[in-house]
Amino acid sequence: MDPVKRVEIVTVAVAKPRLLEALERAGVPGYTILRAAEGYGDRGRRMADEVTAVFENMYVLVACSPEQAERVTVAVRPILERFGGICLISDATSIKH
Amino acid sequence: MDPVKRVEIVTVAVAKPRLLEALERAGVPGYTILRAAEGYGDRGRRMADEVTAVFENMYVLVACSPEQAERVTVAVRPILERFGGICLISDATSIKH
Amino acid sequence: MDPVKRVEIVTVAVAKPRLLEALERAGVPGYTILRAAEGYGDRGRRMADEVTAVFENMYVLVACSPEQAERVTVAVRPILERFGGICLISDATSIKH
Amino acid sequence: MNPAYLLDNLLNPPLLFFLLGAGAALVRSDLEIPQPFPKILSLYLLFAIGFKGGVELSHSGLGGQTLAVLLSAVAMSLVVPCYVFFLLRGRLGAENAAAVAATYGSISAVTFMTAIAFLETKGVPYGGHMVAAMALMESPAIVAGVLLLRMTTRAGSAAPLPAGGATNGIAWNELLRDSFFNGSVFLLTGSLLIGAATGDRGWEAVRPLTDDLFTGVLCLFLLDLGIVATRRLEAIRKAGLPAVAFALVAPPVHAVVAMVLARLLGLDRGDALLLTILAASASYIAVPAAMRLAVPRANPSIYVTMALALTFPFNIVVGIPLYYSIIQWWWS
Amino acid sequence: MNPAYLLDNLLNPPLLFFLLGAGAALVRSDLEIPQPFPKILSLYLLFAIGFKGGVELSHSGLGGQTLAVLLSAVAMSLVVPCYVFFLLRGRLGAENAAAVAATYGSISAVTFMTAIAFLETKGVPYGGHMVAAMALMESPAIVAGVLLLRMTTRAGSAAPLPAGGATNGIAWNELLRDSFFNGSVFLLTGSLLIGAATGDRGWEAVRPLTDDLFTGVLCLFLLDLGIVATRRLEAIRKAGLPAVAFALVAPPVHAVVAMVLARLLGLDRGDALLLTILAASASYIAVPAAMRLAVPRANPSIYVTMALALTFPFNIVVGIPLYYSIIQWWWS
Amino acid sequence: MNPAYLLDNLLNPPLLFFLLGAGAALVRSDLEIPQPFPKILSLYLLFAIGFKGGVELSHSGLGGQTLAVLLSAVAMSLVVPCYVFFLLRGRLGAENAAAVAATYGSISAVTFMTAIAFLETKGVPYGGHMVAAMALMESPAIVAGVLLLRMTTRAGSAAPLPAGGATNGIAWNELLRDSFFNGSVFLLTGSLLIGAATGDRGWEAVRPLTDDLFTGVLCLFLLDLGIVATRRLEAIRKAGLPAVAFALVAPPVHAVVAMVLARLLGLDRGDALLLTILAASASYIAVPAAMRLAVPRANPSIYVTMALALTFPFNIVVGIPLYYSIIQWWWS
Ligand SMILES: Nc1ncnc2c1ncn2[C@@H]1O[C@H](COP(=O)(O)O)[C@@H](O)[C@H]1O
Ligand SMILES: Nc1ncnc2c1ncn2[C@@H]1O[C@H](COP(=O)(O)O)[C@@H](O)[C@H]1O
Ligand SMILES: Nc1ncnc2c1ncn2[C@@H]1O[C@H](COP(=O)(O)O)[C@@H](O)[C@H]1O
Ligand code: NA
Ligand code: NA
Ligand code: NA
Repeated sequence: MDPVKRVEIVTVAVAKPRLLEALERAGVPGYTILRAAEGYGDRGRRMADEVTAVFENMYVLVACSPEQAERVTVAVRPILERFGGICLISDATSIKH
Repeated sequence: MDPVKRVEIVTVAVAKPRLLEALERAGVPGYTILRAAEGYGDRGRRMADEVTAVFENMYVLVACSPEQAERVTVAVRPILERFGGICLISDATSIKH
Repeated sequence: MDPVKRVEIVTVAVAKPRLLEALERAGVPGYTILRAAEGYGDRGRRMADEVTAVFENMYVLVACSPEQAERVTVAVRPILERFGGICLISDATSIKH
Repeated sequence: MNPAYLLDNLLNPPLLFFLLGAGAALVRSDLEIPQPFPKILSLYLLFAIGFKGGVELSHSGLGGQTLAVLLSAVAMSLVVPCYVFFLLRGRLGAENAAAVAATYGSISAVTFMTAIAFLETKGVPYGGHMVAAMALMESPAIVAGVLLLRMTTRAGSAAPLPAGGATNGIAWNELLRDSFFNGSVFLLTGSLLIGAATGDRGWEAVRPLTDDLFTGVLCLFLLDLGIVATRRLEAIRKAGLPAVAFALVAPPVHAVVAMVLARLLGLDRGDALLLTILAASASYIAVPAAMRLAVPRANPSIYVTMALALTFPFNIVVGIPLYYSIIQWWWS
Repeated sequence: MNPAYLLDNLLNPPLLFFLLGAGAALVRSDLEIPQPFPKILSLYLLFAIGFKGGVELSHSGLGGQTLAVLLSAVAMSLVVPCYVFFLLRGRLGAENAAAVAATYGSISAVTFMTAIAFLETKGVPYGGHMVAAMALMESPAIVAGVLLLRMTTRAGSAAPLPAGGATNGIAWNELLRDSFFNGSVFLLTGSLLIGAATGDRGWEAVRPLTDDLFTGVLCLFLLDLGIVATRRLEAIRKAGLPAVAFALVAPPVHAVVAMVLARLLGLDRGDALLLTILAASASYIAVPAAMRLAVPRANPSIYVTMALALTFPFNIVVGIPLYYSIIQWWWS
Repeated sequence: MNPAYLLDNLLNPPLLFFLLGAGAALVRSDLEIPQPFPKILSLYLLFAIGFKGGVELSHSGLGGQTLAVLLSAVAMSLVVPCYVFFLLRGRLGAENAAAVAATYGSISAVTFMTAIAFLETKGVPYGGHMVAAMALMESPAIVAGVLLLRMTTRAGSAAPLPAGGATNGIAWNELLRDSFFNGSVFLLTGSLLIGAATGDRGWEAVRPLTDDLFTGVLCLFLLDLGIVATRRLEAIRKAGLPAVAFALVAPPVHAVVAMVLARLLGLDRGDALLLTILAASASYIAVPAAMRLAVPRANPSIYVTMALALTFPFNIVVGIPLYYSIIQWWWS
């Protein structure tokens, strides 16, 4: 039962390659991605109803150490600035790592 | 790094228009929706295998201020009473908002 | 507003029947499943792009009491050992249960 | 029943794929048609049958007999909910009785299509107006079910409000939208109208999709329904004996009523079978979608299980050949 | 305009399904084509039209006129973005102007296909090289839009970098990938080349899928676009009057320019209509996908709304019959 | 090898779409067939080929030669895993060797279908029982792979238990379910039986879907496989040289063995090619799904990469024309 940081990121689905690269740079041990997310935020409604992924978001969950979480926030910030979205950090305990 | 409330709601997918209206009334700054959720609860199993969305749930994530979270719970309660589901509130920090 | 444990599990989608059985044994009051999850972890990349569910993960959320959460971690551990994945436990308050 | 028809029916690919799906669910195979493909197959089938019906309607027009059939269909979809509601209210409770009433007043488009596939293998003709009859039977039953519930449960009770905001009246707005603008009703009606408007020229353009592929796609859809219906069977215990009994007895009873009507209206055998199947079948697509919103306290494990796991298999395996045997014997 | 064409067009199933979808969105029906099926329909249509164009190209080959058409098409897709960018920069801001410029320099494959369906109902022939022209018009417009923006906004500004890492130059790498290897451009071009390489033998093998089903699938896709485009209409207020005006005035203006070109090149009526529709239409699939990455600060509620909710319906409801009337009158 | 066959094969649309997909992945285009459509395409192909094989079987019946072919097929699917397991156990470890053994004992339905498309362009006939042979080869290989592993790794070791609860025996229950009731095996076998039962009448009803569209859909599926297989290539380094070598050497070796068998059984050229391709191909759909559960410690990056990224492209690009050249020369 180790304490970990839960990092959650929501941003546009088209930014996936960039986001994965950022997570890799931050050295996280793993991540999970859920696509086909709809949403609403500062940049208006994203209905995920397009014939392309233009208006589609993705949800990413990362469980990692506090230092890795720190690095993730740094790596992710420019992506959120360019494409919009949120990044939340919370605490959890993990039964595997 | 601002403290925020994470509000998570799971309810039937057909209630989406009502739920979005409730979130709007509560004045939240944004939300993210994942559809095609299966589940189990007091009202039995929802297998999301129907040809309609009748047995399908959706998962909604809202990051907002404590006051907004308060208003969300008030607005969401009648929906959960009618259609079933859960609403969880937890703490996080956000690198945007 | 009752305190609850949020248990999150990510593992391979093909293990769904086993996982549900484990949750049932643990006596949880409900759960929510999101399928079609991609991911990365100790066992490499799972792109969810196969024609079968071999490389697909699922995300499961359970809100329950601390004792139930304890039982879930016990029941889930062998599944994670066989198939890989993570299990996170965090705190939340629930407006239903 | 003429056993040849039962056998004929059993050698129909759509039915066999339904049984294959049921078998997959029984042996717990991991075979499944992944979502949202079943939804798309169902949209396709409504699009195809609607268009075809519309084109045939553009040939025949709306004669006196046609109007009489349409009227009878609507009448049945209003009368059935009334008797069902009062019959079952004591046993299932008002909400569940209302949902079951709407379910059995309405129709199952897939059962109808399976009956058409059955007629086509026998070369028996039928009229496009029967598709119009089907389209007309979905909404009235929904409205009837909700109104029966509202009229019999008085204000002050925790009666289900169709609308989020409505205080104690009926939210007509939402009720009409959920019943008449329901996705499947809308697509079926719209395709019917477009088919009627574009006639043969439109038909030529879409025929390879809507007609040639129809039976094959129906096979895939019934494969999925076989899996889903069989999985639902486990919920039967919760539904209770009265519900199970009703789900198996109502189809032949409604079928006989429809046959009498068909005889009185002087319908041909093909149209008679289709009217019979409309009466005998129960909705598990349009009605549940509407009930989920309008009567959320009704338990879908009861009304969907009845329609999908009992009435539907009964009709496509036994009902269609049985009803057709009777019609053959009666009409001759 | 010859009103017969407008009526003919209005009795075309694809257009009627577009209107049905629009109606569903207006009455807030829950009808929808669930994701990712619309994406798959769009891949199918690109695959089918590309293959067909390639096969026809394998018959006709690349003659002098063909090359002239292709060159004109590329030229239009480069010239249009330039004038649009400078016209709208003051009103919409540089980023939005660049995105709109690329949008209108590029083309809408679905509008093109609807025009082909229109020609086919009238039995008017057209050449496979028009599909090649379409394939060639997508990427240059994207590159032009991005370059215009980069050249007019100097370093030091918070200018949009096409690349995550690029410091102040243009990330050519990513720009070219996003414009030329964009999924829809890639599939269309690839199918065209495969069609051209395999010719009639390949065509026979895939014709039932790519040709016979084409119009039917187009109906389903337009049903979805009707829903989506109508929902987008609510964003029009945010787009502002200049954007709305441009979205409705640009199509006929670009159409007339294309007709003049078509006349000069001596094209037949069918090819003339298709060149006209390429010029008059605006992209809401390939260009937004590229702009989202290359110019993320541009607001898709502006450029997608213009192309999808205004220009597209205008072209398929009024534009196609209008342009064809003019061509008929002019060419005779 | 007769170079004309290689060229013929290269001008086949399905193969070209595979290469197009590979190209898209190489240039990092964002082209993809969104999930779950690839799964649905694969279900469609199994449904179609199974039905067709069943109908043809209903014509030919089960003669002596047919039974001999079926027996040989099953024998190969049992013998191959044995030698593969012992050959690779030292290099890849027991779990991975077992998974690779099952993979190569089993078959690739898509390779088989590509071979059928190849035969059809040449007008070479083949028998429906070859589809039955394919259906019969999937499950035994899975069972063999798991049994080999269980029999060679003793209790007390951290041996993979097929079942969650089984203590130290083999969970036969789950093993048989995962191998014989596996979704794709179940659908293929079920469609075969339905095709055999309904014969020509059933065939007429579903032919537009199952036959006419077959090649076109195969193109789309191979487009997806081209993308996915090429992406998997990056995992090759992890798989290691022995795995790579085996994935490229095994197909021609198994092919030659099958040709000898085919000659002994007196098969015609078409059936001979199909038996050869069954032996030479490796499973990346049914077997991985079963291995994931039965031998979860085996690394799918090894066995799926071998089958999908190496053996499959080898067979469809080079193998089919190569094997057919040899058969042509040998049989003449
Ligand atoms: N407060 C929030 N809570 C949950 N999701 C959000 C929130 N704000 C933004 N998002 C998600 O991030 C996406 C982009 O946000 P934005 O850039 O603010 O438009 C939205 O479409 C939502 O899916
Ligand atoms: N304890 C729980 N944990 C996670 N999800 C739940 C829980 N209870 C209910 N749900 C979700 O909410 C849906 C409706 O719940 P209910 O109304 O209790 O049947 C279920 O189908 C689940 O998806
Ligand atoms: N640190 C992590 N954070 C989020 N998801 C993870 C993490 N580690 C593993 N996962 C998920 O669990 C799956 C299996 O993990 P593994 O067995 O470590 O390969 C991965 O494909 C991810 O979807
Ligand atoms: Na009925
Ligand atoms: Na244009
Ligand atoms: Na093999």
